[in-house]
Amino acid sequence: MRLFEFQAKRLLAECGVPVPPGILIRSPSEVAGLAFPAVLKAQVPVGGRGKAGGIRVVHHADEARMAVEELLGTRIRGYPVRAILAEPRVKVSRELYLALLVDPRTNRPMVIASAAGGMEIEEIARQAPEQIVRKPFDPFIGLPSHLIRSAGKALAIQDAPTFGAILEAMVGLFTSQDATLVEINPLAETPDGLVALDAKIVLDDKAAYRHTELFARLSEEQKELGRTDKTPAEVLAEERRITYILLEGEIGLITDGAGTGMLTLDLIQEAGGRPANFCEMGGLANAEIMAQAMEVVLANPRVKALLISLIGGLTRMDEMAEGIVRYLERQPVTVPLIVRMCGTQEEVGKATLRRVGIEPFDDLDEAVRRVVQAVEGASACRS
Amino acid sequence: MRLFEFQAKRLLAECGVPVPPGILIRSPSEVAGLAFPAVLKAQVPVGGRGKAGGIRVVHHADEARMAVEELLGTRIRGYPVRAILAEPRVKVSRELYLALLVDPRTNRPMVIASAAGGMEIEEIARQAPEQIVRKPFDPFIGLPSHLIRSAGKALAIQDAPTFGAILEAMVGLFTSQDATLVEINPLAETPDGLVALDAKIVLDDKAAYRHTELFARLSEEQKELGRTDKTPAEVLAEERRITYILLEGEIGLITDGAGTGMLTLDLIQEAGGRPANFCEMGGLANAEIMAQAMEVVLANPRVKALLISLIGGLTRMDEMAEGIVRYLERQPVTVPLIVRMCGTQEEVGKATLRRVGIEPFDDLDEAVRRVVQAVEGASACRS
Amino acid sequence: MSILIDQNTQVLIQGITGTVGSFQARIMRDSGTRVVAGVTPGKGGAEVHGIPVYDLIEEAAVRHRIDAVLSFVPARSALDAALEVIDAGIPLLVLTAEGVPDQDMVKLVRYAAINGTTVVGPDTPGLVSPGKCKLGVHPNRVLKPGPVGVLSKSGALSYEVCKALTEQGIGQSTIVGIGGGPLWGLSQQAVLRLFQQDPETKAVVLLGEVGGTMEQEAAAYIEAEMDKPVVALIVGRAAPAGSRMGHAGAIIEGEEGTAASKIEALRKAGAWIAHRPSEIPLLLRRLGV
Amino acid sequence: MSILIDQNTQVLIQGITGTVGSFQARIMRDSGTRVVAGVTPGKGGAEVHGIPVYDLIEEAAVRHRIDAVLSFVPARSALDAALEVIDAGIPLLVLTAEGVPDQDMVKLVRYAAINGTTVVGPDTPGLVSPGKCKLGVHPNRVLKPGPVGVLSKSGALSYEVCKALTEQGIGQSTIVGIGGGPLWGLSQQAVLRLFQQDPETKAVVLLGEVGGTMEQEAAAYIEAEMDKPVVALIVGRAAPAGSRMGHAGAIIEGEEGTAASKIEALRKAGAWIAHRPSEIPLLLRRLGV
Repeated sequence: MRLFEFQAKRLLAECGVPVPPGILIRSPSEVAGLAFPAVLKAQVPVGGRGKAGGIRVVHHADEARMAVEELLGTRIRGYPVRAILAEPRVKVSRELYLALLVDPRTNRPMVIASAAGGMEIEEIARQAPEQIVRKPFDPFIGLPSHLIRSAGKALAIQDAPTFGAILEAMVGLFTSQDATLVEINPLAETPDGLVALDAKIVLDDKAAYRHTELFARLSEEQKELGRTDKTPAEVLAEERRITYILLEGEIGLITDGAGTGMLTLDLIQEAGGRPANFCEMGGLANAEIMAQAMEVVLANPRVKALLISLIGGLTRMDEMAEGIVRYLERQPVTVPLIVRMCGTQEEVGKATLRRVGIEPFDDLDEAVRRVVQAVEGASACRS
Repeated sequence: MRLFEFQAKRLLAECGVPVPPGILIRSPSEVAGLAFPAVLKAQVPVGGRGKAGGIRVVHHADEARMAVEELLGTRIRGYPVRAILAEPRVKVSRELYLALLVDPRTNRPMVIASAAGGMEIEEIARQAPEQIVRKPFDPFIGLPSHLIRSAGKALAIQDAPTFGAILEAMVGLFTSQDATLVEINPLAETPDGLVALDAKIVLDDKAAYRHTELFARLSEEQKELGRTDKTPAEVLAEERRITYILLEGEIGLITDGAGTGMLTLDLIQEAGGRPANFCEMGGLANAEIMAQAMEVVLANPRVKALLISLIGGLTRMDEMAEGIVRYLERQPVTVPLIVRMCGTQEEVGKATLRRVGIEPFDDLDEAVRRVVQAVEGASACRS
Repeated sequence: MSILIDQNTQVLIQGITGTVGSFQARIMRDSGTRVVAGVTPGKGGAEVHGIPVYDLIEEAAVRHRIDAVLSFVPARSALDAALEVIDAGIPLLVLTAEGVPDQDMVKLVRYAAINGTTVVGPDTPGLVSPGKCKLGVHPNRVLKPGPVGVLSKSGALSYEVCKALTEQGIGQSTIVGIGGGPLWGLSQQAVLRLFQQDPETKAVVLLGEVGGTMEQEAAAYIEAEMDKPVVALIVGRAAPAGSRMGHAGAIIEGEEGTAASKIEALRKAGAWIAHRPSEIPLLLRRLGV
Repeated sequence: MSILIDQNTQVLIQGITGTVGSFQARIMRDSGTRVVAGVTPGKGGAEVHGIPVYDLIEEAAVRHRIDAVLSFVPARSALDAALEVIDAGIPLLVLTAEGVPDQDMVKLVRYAAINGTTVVGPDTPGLVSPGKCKLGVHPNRVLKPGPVGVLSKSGALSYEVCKALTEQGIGQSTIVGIGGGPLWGLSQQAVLRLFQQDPETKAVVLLGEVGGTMEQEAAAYIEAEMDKPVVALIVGRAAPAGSRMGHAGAIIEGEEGTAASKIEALRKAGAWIAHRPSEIPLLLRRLGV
């Protein structure tokens, strides 16, 4: 779960990290209590907000009201702005960069720090990667004090105790709340000390069960702010907890693995077809999940043909066939349905499909060819 | 710091370990609220209390009052009884043993468990050590669940979840409070489940600085209950934070190391002398600590001669000589004073001593011989 | 030979009494794998298809030599169960669980490394050396003994490729599913090293996907150390750009996360690039396999 | 040779700007030890007796090869400081601190073992190979190069014994203070093994004391593995019985904690028993040293 800025800052503040005193504004009337000059920051779950005009500096209440009104009517990279974080403007002498994540190379938590933060950080990563400090540490030891001193020295930190406390708070949050990313950028040096001016936190959905209250609270807020306008299919996928990504095309796709899902997208595209979605059921799929996946994918009115491509190890083909039949019993499929089936218990599964008149394919290339043809045929008919 | 039973049980209860609901009684009038039958347990910081008559079962208030009166007048292995823990008597079906400490062989925390606990545990350790489960675990991982299951199975535990929770609580206490020993013996199986009937906890004095509040509270209670009647020398040593153990003889002893302290005790004893004390200053001794050690040792009126035996590496002889002189300037030493001096900065130290008329020895055997002779001489003069 | 496992490997299955565990245990045993024991806490003394079940690995280890553990334990208990395997000193652990929290994986992988246990997974179908030992859930019909080593992030993708190989008469030495990430016990590079050292493996098929930088590290290894031919298929060429890990993702990954960059790196390192499973047997034939 | 250190050992001193650190640094350097650097956070850029001081070990390691660290850091910071040494990959760490909490030592020793750093101490005067390298605080006048290895729990006791040896013309190969316990980085047994393997060491003096079971483990090693003569002195024969660790102490220690039991075990293992330092040179002479 990727948090909104205001959520990330609240978590950081709870751990003792200095953040500007902000208030969340959802209508122009709420600008009343602001101190000026103030910064208004659109709360959207994407980066590049500044360049897209999502950050405004305002100097009095009228200006603030107008800016809020404007911002609340815009979209930033597709996301509607439904809330604005208003903070007093801070005098910044230096913008630093500080982040914590698991280094996939060493499988260890790693501090990333740079004396040049803010918008330029990615540029620096490309141009002068040696200026970025990367310090993995042993998860069993936690953040050692020499690493704090070393990073502090690399960043020429004046206030070493606060810097250490911030890093320790980040590690504490990272570990205790199962974060996969805690990023402060910029971490600003100001006349009043270090302040986290912007923050990004991603929580590990796989560990949500350990933090049910926190996730519930954050999700509730995110739902309210509406991460984006969802299609009925997307809403359904979320309810059914099925991995589903809406795409632009007409070929509905269901697979029993992410790798084969991506492969099939590639093959469809290279065969001249346009996938309508990516949808994979995961290794523990059963008949019910299969039926639900069909429900999700077919809820997209753009779908002109459906390819179900299965090659199961852990996923059992008898279960999958059962799921397809179950869906068909509930409602007919009005677009061409191509099933490719191979793997564990496939004889049972194929027999089940044949009983309802579906002849499963065995060859993936052929199945892809067929589904692309089916859509072309449909388009041809229509045109 | 070795805790009293009631303190250990309070800590365990705070971590969720089931203990009998007890009250601490300090006068016979306090038996009023007891439920009967009740167990009265003298609170003394030594084992073997049961055999010494320190535990009584009482069936009504009069009997309880009498028993409390009796117990409060007794001593158990030298310790005066100043408080009694009164608990309702519990029906016990089995007495188990459970402890946690650092295994010196592996330097890891270790669970020790036995299906036969209570008084017999040491006998079992001697006779049938294979019946005692010893399970070290990695400090970086903590108590793994398979270890809990394995220990639970070895002890034929019925209520595995409570057993696991108790073990986890013990490990939590051990780690978070810097305990060196957490022992529950017996851990009783009762009709109401597992209960810690007696408990022993030792906290690591070396880590007291991390738990100042807890140590202050426990020390206050222990002071009040008076661990024992202390001599003025012992009280002084405690104030001065000097390692001091009162012995039975007449030869006062100060050393700058524990090993040489024990060696010198051995040598004195084997030369026919009787040491009055063990006193070592530790590796960071300075002039002031030297002077204070003399104050402590000479506060014991039985001391007939004083041997200061020094062989310093980290301890500097110039500092030590300075300390001896500082003490002598404050007050004269009325018993024979033998100083053996060797090691870092010894030339400076020896010169300082010679200036106040002390001729230091270089040979330890000879210094020991002299101090033993000095006491014999003194005794001879008196007789 | 083969890598990591062979016909003598004795296997213990964690979670053998569950639906998946007992179903796959039978398939494994029927395909000749020496499944000597199973463990499910509280089910000690039972049998599953004639395989004895124990409460604890330490009890099983008294009676059987155990070379490898295949874990069907769900994600929430995966770390706990893995600690038992590692503490028992078992050299190889295959974690099928999907959805193990990252922090658990960090601890698990570190503890395994300290204690000398090789971890394959999580989110892996396991590994199989056709005809010798099956320590996984691969569908049998796609498998055939032979000279090609296969390694894959995605389980199903490796089935697709093995199906293509087997249908063209090309067998496999060992098929290793390293798992779906984002953290991995065993990396592509580590598996490539094992294949490079294995005399029975004549060529390697590397199946990768968009995201991360592991394929670039594999490419560096191929260029520096491998003399066996490598055919690579990277999927996700048409995948939409995923949401990245903030700037931190860009800093540690740069542009290396794209399929195009991975394909480029592998091509430069001397690997042969396939675009679909059906091309792979053709390429291998051309390479003399 | 000698054990753990020799004339080429390059030493870094942690806490070099403190009173003790700077005083001992001068003595060490004056006795020929290659003290190449010191570290005190916040004092980087300074010099102590001409020895450069750094803020961080990683900075010192850029400029100097560091073979060993002698730590004068106080007990409360000992773990933190040790982590820096271990993370820097330095193979030998001597911890002089007295009063390090047990839980800190448990972590420290485990982390050092995982990363291949040998830890001597805590509560140790360190180790010294007379004439080659002094990684400790032993008084110079008791030291003399020679063939006898000395290991001791107590620092001062080892000085007493070395004084007796040196005064009788018997020199020492290496003197190792393993520290006062109750937890030890390096055990007596581990040091005995090193002495057994060291061609320059002809005989070993083991100095032990009442409490624990380490001398029994040392005795077992002497009996099983050592062919060099061992002279042992166990102090605390007259010591009053200390307060034991409840029943747990009795369970793990049994009767092995007494000086008498240790002496008996060592005698049975073939060690020669001394009762006072002055007897040790006589025994060694009789043993042909």
